[in-house]
Amino acid sequence: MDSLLTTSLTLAQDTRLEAFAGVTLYHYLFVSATMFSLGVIGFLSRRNLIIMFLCTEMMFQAAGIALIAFSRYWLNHTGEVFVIFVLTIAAAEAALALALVVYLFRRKSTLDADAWMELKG
Amino acid sequence: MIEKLQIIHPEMALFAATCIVLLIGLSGRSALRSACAPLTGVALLAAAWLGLQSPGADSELMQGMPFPGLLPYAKTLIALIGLLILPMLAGTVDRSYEKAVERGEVYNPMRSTRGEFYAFFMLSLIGVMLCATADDLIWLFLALELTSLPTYIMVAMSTSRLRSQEAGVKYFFLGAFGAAMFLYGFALLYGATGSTFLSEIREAMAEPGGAGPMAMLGLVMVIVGVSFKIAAVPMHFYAADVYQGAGTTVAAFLAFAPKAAGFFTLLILLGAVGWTHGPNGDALPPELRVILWVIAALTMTIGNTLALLQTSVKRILAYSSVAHSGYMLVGLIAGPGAGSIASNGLAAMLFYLLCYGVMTTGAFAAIAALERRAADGGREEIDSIEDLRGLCRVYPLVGWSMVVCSLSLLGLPPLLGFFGKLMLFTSAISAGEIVLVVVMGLNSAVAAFYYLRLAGYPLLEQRHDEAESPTLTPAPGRRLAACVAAVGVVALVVFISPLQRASHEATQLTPLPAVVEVKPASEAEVARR
Amino acid sequence: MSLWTHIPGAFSTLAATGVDAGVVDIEMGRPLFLLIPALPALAALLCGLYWALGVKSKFPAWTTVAALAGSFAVTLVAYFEIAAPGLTHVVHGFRWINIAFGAAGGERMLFVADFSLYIDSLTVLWMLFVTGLATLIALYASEYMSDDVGPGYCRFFFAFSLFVVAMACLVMGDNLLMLFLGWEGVGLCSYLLIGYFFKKPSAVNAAKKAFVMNRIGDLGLMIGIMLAFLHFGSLRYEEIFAQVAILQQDGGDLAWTIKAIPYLLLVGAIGKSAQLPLFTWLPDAMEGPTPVSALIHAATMVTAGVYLVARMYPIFLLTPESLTLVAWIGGLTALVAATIGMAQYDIKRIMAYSTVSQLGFMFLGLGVLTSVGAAFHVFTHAFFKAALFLCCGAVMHGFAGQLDLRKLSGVQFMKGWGIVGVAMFVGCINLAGLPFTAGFFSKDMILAEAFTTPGFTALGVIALLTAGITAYYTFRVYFRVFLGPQHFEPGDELHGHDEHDHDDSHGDDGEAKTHDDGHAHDFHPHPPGWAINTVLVVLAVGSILAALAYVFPRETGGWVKGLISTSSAAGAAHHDHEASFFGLGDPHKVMYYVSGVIALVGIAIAWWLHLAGRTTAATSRADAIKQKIGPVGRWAERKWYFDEIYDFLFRYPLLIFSHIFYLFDKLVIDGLVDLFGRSPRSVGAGVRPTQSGGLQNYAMGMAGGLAFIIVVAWLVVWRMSS
Amino acid sequence: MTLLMLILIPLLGAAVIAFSPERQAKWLCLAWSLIALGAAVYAAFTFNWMERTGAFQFSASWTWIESLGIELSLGADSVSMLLILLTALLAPICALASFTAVQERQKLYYSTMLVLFAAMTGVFAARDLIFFYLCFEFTLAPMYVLISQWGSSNRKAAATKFFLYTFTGSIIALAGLVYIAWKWTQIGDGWSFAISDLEIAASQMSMFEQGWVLLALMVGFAVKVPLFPVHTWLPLAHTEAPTAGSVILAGVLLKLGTYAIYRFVLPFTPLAIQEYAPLIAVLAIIGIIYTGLICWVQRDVKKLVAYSSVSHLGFCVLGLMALNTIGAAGSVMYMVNHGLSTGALFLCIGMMYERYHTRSLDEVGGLASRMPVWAFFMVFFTLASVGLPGLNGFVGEFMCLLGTFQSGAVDFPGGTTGPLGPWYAIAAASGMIIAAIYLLYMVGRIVFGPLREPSDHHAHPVLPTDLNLREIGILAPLAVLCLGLGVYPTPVLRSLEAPINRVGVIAGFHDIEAPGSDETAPAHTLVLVPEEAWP
Repeated sequence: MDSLLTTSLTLAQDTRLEAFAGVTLYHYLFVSATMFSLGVIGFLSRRNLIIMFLCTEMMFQAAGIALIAFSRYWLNHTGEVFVIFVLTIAAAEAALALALVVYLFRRKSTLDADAWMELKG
Repeated sequence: MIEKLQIIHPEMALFAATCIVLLIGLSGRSALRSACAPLTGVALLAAAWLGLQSPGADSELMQGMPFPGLLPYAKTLIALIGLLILPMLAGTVDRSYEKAVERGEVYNPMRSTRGEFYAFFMLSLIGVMLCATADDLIWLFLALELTSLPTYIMVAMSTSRLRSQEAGVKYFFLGAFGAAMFLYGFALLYGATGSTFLSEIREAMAEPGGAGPMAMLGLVMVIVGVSFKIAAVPMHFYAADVYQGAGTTVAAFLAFAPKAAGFFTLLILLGAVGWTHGPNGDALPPELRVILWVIAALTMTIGNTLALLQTSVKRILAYSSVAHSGYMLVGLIAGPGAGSIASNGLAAMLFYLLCYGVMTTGAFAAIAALERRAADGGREEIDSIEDLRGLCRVYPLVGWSMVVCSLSLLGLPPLLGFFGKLMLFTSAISAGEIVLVVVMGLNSAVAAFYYLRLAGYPLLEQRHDEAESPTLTPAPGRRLAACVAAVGVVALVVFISPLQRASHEATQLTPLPAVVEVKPASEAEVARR
Repeated sequence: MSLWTHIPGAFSTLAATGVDAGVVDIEMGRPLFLLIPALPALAALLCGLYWALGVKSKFPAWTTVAALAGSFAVTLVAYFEIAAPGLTHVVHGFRWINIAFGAAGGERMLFVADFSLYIDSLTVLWMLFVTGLATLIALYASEYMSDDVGPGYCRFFFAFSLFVVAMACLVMGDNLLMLFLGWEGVGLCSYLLIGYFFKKPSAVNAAKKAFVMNRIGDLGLMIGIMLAFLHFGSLRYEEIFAQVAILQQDGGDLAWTIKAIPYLLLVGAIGKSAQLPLFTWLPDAMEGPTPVSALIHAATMVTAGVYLVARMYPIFLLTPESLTLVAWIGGLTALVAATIGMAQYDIKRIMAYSTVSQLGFMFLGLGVLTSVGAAFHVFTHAFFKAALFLCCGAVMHGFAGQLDLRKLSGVQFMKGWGIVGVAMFVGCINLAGLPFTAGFFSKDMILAEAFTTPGFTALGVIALLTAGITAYYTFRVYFRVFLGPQHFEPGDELHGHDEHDHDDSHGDDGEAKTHDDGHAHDFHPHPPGWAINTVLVVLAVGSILAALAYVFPRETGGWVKGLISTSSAAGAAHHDHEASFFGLGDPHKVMYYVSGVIALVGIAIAWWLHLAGRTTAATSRADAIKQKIGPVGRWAERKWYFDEIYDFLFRYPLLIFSHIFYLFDKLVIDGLVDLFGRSPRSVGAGVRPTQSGGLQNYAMGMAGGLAFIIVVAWLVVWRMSS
Repeated sequence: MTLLMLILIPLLGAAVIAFSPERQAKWLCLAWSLIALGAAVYAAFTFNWMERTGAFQFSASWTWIESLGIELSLGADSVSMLLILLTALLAPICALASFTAVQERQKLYYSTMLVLFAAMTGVFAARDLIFFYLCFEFTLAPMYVLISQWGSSNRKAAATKFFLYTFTGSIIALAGLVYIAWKWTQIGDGWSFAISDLEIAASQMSMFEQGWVLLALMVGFAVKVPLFPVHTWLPLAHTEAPTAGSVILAGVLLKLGTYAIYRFVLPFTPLAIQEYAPLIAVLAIIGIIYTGLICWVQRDVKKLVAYSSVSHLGFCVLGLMALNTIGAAGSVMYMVNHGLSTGALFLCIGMMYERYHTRSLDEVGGLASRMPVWAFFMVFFTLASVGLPGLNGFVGEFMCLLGTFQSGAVDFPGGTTGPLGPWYAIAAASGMIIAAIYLLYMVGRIVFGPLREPSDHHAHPVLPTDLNLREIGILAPLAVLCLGLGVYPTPVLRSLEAPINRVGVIAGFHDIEAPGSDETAPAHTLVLVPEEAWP
């Protein structure tokens, strides 16, 4: 595994994509990690439930990016398959989330996450 | 290929029932609608029976799985605990609506949620079973999500009060947050090993240097992410709020199903890493061991200490659920041991899961069986510990069930919980985790305080005001569940040996060729079987 | 019949040490002698039964008298069979405490403390006067306690009989543990009888004080017993004496353990015999009924200390320094108690201090190696002091509890009091040591020995001085109470009557009611009846006749000497005192004159101060002297503040410690426990803010937790790699 | 089977009571406890007290949890049998003592009590560590119920403290016990919790391990005893408990701790105990003196007796720490004796409390003139507690002290090996004086002195002023036993030799040879056998 992190193996095995020749696994992982972190930060800082949910989606997709990158790195399709399932789940969650949000909005007429603080202690 | 489906026969049975229940839940005939629960029961029974028939360690199909013998135990356990929870569910949703219909209101399928509720219940159980069945990270991910997603809805719909919605929103959002964590961990794990097949991951890890930083980071993230399912530190925050907000019956379900899913996940994943590291070659890799150690210790301590301060029974049980996760982690840390049953921490964990399932379901069922006058004049489920006063005298069955289950949760011999803890003790001491055992012991003592309250209020206190005191709900199934659980807590003591043997067989780790040399004792043990 | 068989040799300890039979020839005694303790035990049982059945007659008294008389008769048999021929017999009763253990050497040993009797002349001597006096005093008490007929009467005689049982165990036990059984048993009976009037707080306190102070002594005794066992591997006299005999023959350095034994036993003896510094309980013990004071606190129980030293004399003789200590303790106690006795007004207390003082004489005698003198003094003292107490009791009984010598006068010549007066006189001359009385001879033996033993002259002087003081205060009582103008004031209590349970006493006394509000004008003293008079006569005659025991039989140098010389206390035989005393010839003869003169001088002073020209009961010439010497008299009256000093030194500090400990226990120890118990709650309360209910706060916690755990994992990796 | 019956009879009784009418509960409880007592007496008569190898009798074993090596294994030597008899004796006494005192929820009360007695019997009969522990721990629950349901004003806190304190301690002890069992897996075949196996396993432990195991075990058992400084739960629990609860607590429950020390600490940590016995002994001695003095300043008579229990049990632990036969035998005697005399004292206090509703020494006093029969018993049992020779307390106390005294004095004929010595005994013996001070203080105030009754005192609606026949019937057997054991303890002591020898050989009391089996002795009780035939 050290080799993975120490050699700057080019992901763009296909030399036709010259534009990506310098792009390594690292870059993808970096993007992925950044997205994940942004998702976390967004989740923690935004008040609106919908936006918070979108942030979790962003975290999911960060994982998706990493999966695709690894898939390419390992030259198998497992990661890509995984991503498809992730997308499916994300869609399911989105449906659930929106249903829930609508339901909540009906009850309290607000989407502020801090409106729900009755239970504590 | 078709014979491979044997592995998921129980799931298939449940899924078929799910589809039917979804349909008949919409039926205009109330008799048909009310068949949802019995049908679910039949399906669970079938699943339990099929679970017993699942391919075991001797089956061709299971070769290559880390725990080839896991399926029969896991699936039967899940189905049976589901069967125990099922009677409680009656009346959780639609009760008032069904009454209205009886009074003559025109039935509107769009308003009925009964079918969905039972369907979600079964779907979630399917998810748990699939977790135990998984041989692939993708499968595992899907199974975990399948476990969780229905429960989000169950929580939100369990009562019509705002609290349930609050619980739902917290549970869902934090759940998604946690799911993202373990998903990312899966991605890293895949990245480190190049495969999502657990058997291949296992081989990769067993190679020298296989368990590198990225794999470890991935595992750590998975562990933390899955901690959400088992309500362990640092992902335990939601537990109390959600349990309290959710209807009691759903809370009971939450206390068991996601936890079981989480522990099966951890079992399988850590099985892929193997307890072949450490200085003596009989432990997890040190970094994993240490973080699990920290998580276990903190989980017990925080769960128990927070429970001390509560007056809401559901919150107490929620924090107790947190604490029990900590106990079970001890078994996971101890690992499979050197062959004998009592040294097998994984078996101890699975056995404890069984004990915990029975005990906690009993306790939840006892409080679910009661209701009191709400502020708005209707009836609501009880929550405050004050409502338990003098229960044994008024409703002896419910009261004594509460007492017995609380004492068992406390770990008082000769009840079931004690033997669960004892096996954790023996395995942890075999693994040399003496400090952890002491921490666990002290935590049990701390926990004794609030369990004593839970047992003492029904048995020893007196009711203040008869008019304001809780009465039984019209759903007899809840009483039944409580009694069955209480009887189980007492009676299963007789069957501890076969149960532990089963859990031992379920946790036989397939040795890796490379590992064999490190663990001669284990090899000898396996060879003898 | 196995119970009656002698202990087979295999069972006794230390068969391996090869000790032969020892200095005395020991045989199996007849089981008959077990009746000596058994008869009183039966009586005690019966009295208990009477109590349970609610007997309201003098049945308990007659039962007790009969049993004790039987006991006395058996003792007489023992005298003729065993003591008179100078034999030693062991009678095996039953196995009390037996257990086998492995000694350090590896052999299997048996710890034996059986209920067996060791009967030699010393034992018999003691038991003769114990059972004899007990019989007489029980007879006396049958009348004295007659106001209490009913539950109290049963209780009294129960304890009385039990006392004799315990005393028999003490004196006749064949091992130290049985001695301890009796030792504590007499302490118990003393406790019960001092506290007989249990409604009086002073009686209850006195009883408690007696028991506790005795326990202090008992502690020493117990440690001594354990040390003896450690050293000798046995508690049986037979074996101890055999080993001591060997040690004596071998000479050489003694182990510290054996040197410490006599001192520890002495502590026990001091407690029981009310010697310095543990004497303060005895005067307070006068709260008990007078027969009790006579029997227990004058004649018998308090001499147990003397008995212990005499019985274990061989061990004391191994460490002569211990005997020096015995002598000094005895001499000083004698003096201190006598000085206090001079200043008291309560006649029973005077007698109590005189008892302490006389016990001091006995210790002195033991210390200066005249165990014969000590034993003889015990013997004579038992008679005359019993007589004195019983006379005081008769007075007290007759004058409604009046004991203040300033409020009684001329009793001798009141109607019906003649016998009491005469008996009192006989007792007084004995105590004062008037020539040719028994007390005179026995005291002389000790005095002479004190003067002639090198290094003890100072003690001799002290003792002589004490003898003078004794004569003074003895006759002070006699002159004030029995002679002079006739006058009396009744006491403020009628003993017994106020002890009746008011709830169930409606039936039995119209008479008592008149007594209750009785004042001097309608009070008539009631003189003693036949039982009291009989007993007083017997005792007075006995006191006089006891002098004969000094002389006859001639061949053994007196009866007591003959008895002692065949017992283990015969240690003094080794000691040859000087044939000359200040160049005046046989010291005993010299001492006759010296002490006779001293006694007469004391009596004369008493006459001058308390009788000559006295016209009232309350005042005398002595008062002027008391005025002159100022506070000293008051100090003496207040017992030289011993009680206060003890309270200050021991009781209050202990009490303060107790309070401190209790506070410490509640606050610190239990506080720590509670703190510990609350700490989980505090942790919970500390963690609780994290459960704020805010969704994003939770998410923050989760993300932070993830980060934390990653850091932990990284730290582990980093630590492993470095 | 006999022992199993002894455990099952009370349990069955409890079940019967649970399903019978409330009014019959007390009679049923009495009947069942008498049956249990009868069975125990029968067992005592068939028991061979003369067994010279210290072997366990009535041994029976049923496989229970094979996977953990746990068996339902029973057996008794004379130490166990004595304590079982004590337990069985106290059962009817406690039942009778509650006839008028307990009016509420009688079914629960009497069945709880019988369950408790079953559990306590189980502790003494267990030959399997887990079965022992199971009974040991389970006693907490019924006792908790007894205290917190029928106790005095502060009962909840007291019961909780009792439960949590002892539970905490014993769970640590469990860790130690499991560690020894694990040690067995290293030398034996698989897991076993049979005590006989673990005695072997324990000998394989290093000094270091034994030290820690000793600590763990003592944490658990010292709390139960209770040893200074972990005693504070006891005065509270005693004060708040109902009379029968106090009797059980003092009579048997505390003995579970000392019994466990005797049965487990000594044989399981033979090296460490030699090393640390002085330390434990010092704690015991501090407890004797310190709590003794505390007794002296109590105003609540029950609390006074409760503290005195702490003080007394110090002797018991001290005797065990002497690590020689006399000390251990004395300690066992002390367990029985303390159970009888202190239990009886609590009964007396309970009878007074029932009539006066106060236990304060400031409010009542001089009751001898009101209740002479009661006063007799009170004084009698106080004297037994004080350790008056001729009564039972003395035998145990003296032997504990003597054992301590001779322990380690190897140069003397009466000495044995051992870690203590005369100074320990002398320090502890000062407790004799203190006991006299505080117990006579108590008697002096409450029994003797001028009559004091609470101003609002009314006659009890049912009970007479003095004791009734039932109450006398409760106390009289105890008094007879106190006297009997004080006057003729030898048969009991002789029967203790062999089991103590057995433990001693394992625990390395070096004063003991291996018990010989060649000594032939006639069967059955010593009392019935001529003395010549005694070993």
